[in-house]
Amino acid sequence: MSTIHPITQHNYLQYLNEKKLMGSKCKDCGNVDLPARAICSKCLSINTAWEDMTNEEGTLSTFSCVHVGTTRFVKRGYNMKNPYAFGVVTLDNGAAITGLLVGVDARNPESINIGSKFKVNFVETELDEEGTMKQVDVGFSPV
Amino acid sequence: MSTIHPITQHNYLQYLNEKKLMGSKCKDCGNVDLPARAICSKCLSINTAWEDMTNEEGTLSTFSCVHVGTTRFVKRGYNMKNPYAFGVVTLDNGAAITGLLVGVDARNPESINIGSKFKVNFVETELDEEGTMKQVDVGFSPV
Amino acid sequence: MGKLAREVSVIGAGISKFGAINDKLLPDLWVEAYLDAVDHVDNGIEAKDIDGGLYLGNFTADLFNGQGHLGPMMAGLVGLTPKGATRFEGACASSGLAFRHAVIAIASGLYDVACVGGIEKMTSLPTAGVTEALAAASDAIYEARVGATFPGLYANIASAHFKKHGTTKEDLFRVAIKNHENGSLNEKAQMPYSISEIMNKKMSKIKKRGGEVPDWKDEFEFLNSRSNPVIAYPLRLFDCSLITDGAAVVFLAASDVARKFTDTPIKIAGTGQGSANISLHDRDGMYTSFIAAKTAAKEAYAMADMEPDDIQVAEVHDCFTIAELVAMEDLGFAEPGKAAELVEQGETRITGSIPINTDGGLKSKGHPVGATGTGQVVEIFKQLRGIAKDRQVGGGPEIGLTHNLGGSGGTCVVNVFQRE
Amino acid sequence: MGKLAREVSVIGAGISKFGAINDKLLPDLWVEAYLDAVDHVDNGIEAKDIDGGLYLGNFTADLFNGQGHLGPMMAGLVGLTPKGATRFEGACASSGLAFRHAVIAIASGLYDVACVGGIEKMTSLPTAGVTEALAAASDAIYEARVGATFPGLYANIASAHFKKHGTTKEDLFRVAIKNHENGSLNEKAQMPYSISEIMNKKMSKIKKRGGEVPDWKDEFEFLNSRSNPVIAYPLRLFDCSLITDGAAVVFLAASDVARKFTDTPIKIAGTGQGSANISLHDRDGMYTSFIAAKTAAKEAYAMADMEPDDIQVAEVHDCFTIAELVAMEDLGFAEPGKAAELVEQGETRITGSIPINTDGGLKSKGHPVGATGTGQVVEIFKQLRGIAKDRQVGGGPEIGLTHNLGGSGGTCVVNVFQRE
Ligand SMILES: [Zn+2]
Ligand SMILES: [Zn+2]
Repeated sequence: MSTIHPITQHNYLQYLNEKKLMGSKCKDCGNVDLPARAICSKCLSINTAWEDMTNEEGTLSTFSCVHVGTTRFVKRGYNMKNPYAFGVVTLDNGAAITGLLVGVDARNPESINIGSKFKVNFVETELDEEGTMKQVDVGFSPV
Repeated sequence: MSTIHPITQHNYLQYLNEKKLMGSKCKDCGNVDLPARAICSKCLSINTAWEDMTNEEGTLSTFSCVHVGTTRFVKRGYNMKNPYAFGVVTLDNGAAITGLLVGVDARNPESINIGSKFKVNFVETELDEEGTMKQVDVGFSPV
Repeated sequence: MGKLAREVSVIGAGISKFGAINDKLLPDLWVEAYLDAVDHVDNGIEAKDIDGGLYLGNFTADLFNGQGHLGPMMAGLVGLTPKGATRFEGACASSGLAFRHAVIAIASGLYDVACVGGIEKMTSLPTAGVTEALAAASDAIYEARVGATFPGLYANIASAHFKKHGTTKEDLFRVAIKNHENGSLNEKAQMPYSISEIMNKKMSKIKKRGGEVPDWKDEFEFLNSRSNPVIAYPLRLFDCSLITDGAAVVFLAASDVARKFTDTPIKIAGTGQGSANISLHDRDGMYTSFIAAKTAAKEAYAMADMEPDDIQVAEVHDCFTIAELVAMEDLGFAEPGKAAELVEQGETRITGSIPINTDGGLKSKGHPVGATGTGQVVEIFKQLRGIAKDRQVGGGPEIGLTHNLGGSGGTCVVNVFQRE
Repeated sequence: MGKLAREVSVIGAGISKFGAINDKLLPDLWVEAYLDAVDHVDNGIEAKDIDGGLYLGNFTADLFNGQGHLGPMMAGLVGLTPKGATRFEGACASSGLAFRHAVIAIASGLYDVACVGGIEKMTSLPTAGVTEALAAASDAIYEARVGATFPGLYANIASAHFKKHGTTKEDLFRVAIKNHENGSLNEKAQMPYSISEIMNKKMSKIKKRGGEVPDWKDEFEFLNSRSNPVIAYPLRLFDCSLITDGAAVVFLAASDVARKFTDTPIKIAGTGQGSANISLHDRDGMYTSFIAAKTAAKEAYAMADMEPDDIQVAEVHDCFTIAELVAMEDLGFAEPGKAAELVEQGETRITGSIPINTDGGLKSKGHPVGATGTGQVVEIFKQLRGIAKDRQVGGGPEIGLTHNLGGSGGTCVVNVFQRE
């Protein structure tokens, strides 16, 4: 697989668009990276392979509820009174990634707890009005 | 005038929008700069004053006829078969500036001669469809 | 890690007015700061003295103003062409990088004198455009695409800090109150008002309009009210720095030639730089401190042969109030989680034991991102020279520090200064 | 202007495939070039050896990819964090600047080893977007607003050169023919075909379609035809370099530690940098040569204690064919107006007396603007090491030069290299 589908950020995003969260695992030291890395972040070996993390669960490491969002989120209807939440989730295998938090009450941030369990829940956005171009991003929902 | 209307690029552009080509003249060494400069480019004195160059004539120092233009010019209808010309004109007072060449045959570049006489001829562009927002740029036409 | 082969000093420094400067473009801000710096070189300086040319920090005039290649553009306006002119970019630490590399170039023996500048004009774009441009300092794909804004990223840091150390929103309010108090004494600041002044103005305005005047009994009640809305929980409006136009300039000279220009050069005793993966999630679970800052601080202290305790005045990168607390902890002014106590005890005020952001910081002075690192050096220059006017730290401080952070901690430059 | 306090050498260099690389993003191009450079360090190199961190050149990922702050981003991917990571920008001379400042940093005594990189991914935008992004390297207000494109600006230079020196379009064609001939020998080149190959392909294609096959009797007739359309008079399509994705990496070490890594370090004998006002009109009537290049060359030659005649192989910045002629004149390889003669006589071919752009140059190898300066060093490293394969200059050249120009001449970096 590695020769026909090398570990690149390009391919990581291709996988993501197919709703696969693909990290990498180092065959030398066992370290996991997410997004996948061609060079292991721990021992710098290039002996790394794709590792499917789509079905991993994890815990919320930190988060924010955003009232003044990026243009893309503002266009999607988020505003001062309708915030969205994003944060970092650390998977049980040790890899961590930033994602949108779905299924939480971003208006009530005290209800969102660092340390609670989350699982992968991809967020799909239509990039054009016809809905033919889609973009999938990393999201998490409470377990 | 210098305290109420300091030599800034902001003010230079304000003047330009009123179809005034404003350079500066150094009171210490007599050097002229275009666009106007707060600090004389020759002796670095800050003792400079606005100098109206709107009615100066000059000679063409160099030029090109552009077939693949900037987005703004492409939108205005210029293309491979309909090029526009721009170049550097050196005014008789010694200051030089880049401008669009109007009233020349850009399809026939051999007809445009370095060394020939040009005079200021501002180019006005409507920035919106209603024509309420206008931008004036430096242009030159043959004398 | 070596020492510098040759000592380098600041011989002059100046700054433009910070703010939303509608009647000045990039070149105009630049000329204003440059001339102010020239005015602050005791025995004068001319372009011909500056053999090292220009080291310029700018985050992204590309996105803010459609203009790249600022190095030679700015050099030409002040007579530094055809000497070398280089632009440095490290997000909000851009001119910190420019400063550091100018120091290194002089230390290398190649040059004797150099000009360092920082510049950013952010208010040409509407706020949404500014948010988009700033997103380019985070990871555009892995952070911005899932909704990360800069306030949002620092809010993540705040959430983690709250959880780990029990930090509270009131702890953050105290940073804002202190910095606005300092900024009210700085005529170049964008928002030179104390929070209580701002609160009282707000009340007068409501009164004038005939509305129901809120009964805020102090700044804390004001900062806890809807007049200080949440931008990215737990950060509110007054936790965020400003969107600013501005420029700053510093002249450097090898210490062996510095006295030609001034009798009181300010020596760069130590300089350090660090980096980190730009995504928060990519930092081995470290969300409440910045490895880039710790690395830079360690290097700067080691080169200066100093400890945190030796620092008498510091400029730290308070792009958000939480960032000032983290900076204090990363710099060793406080143990992890203990910075808020120092702030509460007043130790970081101008009259305290370790005055921080005497010029108002990014919070009140303003944060033209590419100019911030150089702007910090301008303030330390003034403090160590004793020319900081109403905000002068007492007792004639001799040792100061600057801490300039890029993005959400991807880049950091720390410098230690000493009056010779 | 001093000498460097400490000698610095190139100990390894590598490059990614250049081209329109659709299946690689910025980080992927970067990792490819980095690993290629590691492969070219004889005794191996690891991140822990690189105490100086990363010096990265990039023109504007801000505009091309919506991503700034590339220094720490790229450093993290190859294990260089938390060491210093700095991005340099000087339009098309961005990684020339990064290279030079890494040399200076090692010379200062601060570091022993550093990684220099250059990167640009330009093909993510449509051509109109690329034109707009590149315009940020000219003066956005005084040049781009009146219609200046980059081909247009270099066309102005060509028009002036034609007028002053009698240079002709055929003189320019010869530069393109020579560079494509060289590039056809470079497996990393974006367009590794000679002009006659390209012409023959074109004829076959027309034949296959059943069209009337043109009777071009040689490359000159082809280049004079409508198949080589005017982009900006007098420059045609084949006078312009390419729109390219690519990255390049060079490892530097203080000469006193270089032999730990290789028995054949390539010493930086001289380095120079110059600048100019970025607008053509703002250069005192000098349109046929670049003051920034002359300044940089003078400094580099002086530091190396060498003359133009000493150079045995050179990489010069041929963003347009006219730029190669001007570079030859600015570098002193030919008197003003006489470069075209040298080209016509074949002296700049791989077999000539002063081979230029043996890798195909920006014209055939490609021009990922921020990677170009480092890419030039990669080629000189290979030539002086004798590992340039089919395009190796004979006789074992020992002295080489790189000339990296930014914008329409606002920035220039010139380096002289010598095999030790
Ligand atoms: Zn590993
Ligand atoms: Zn003068």
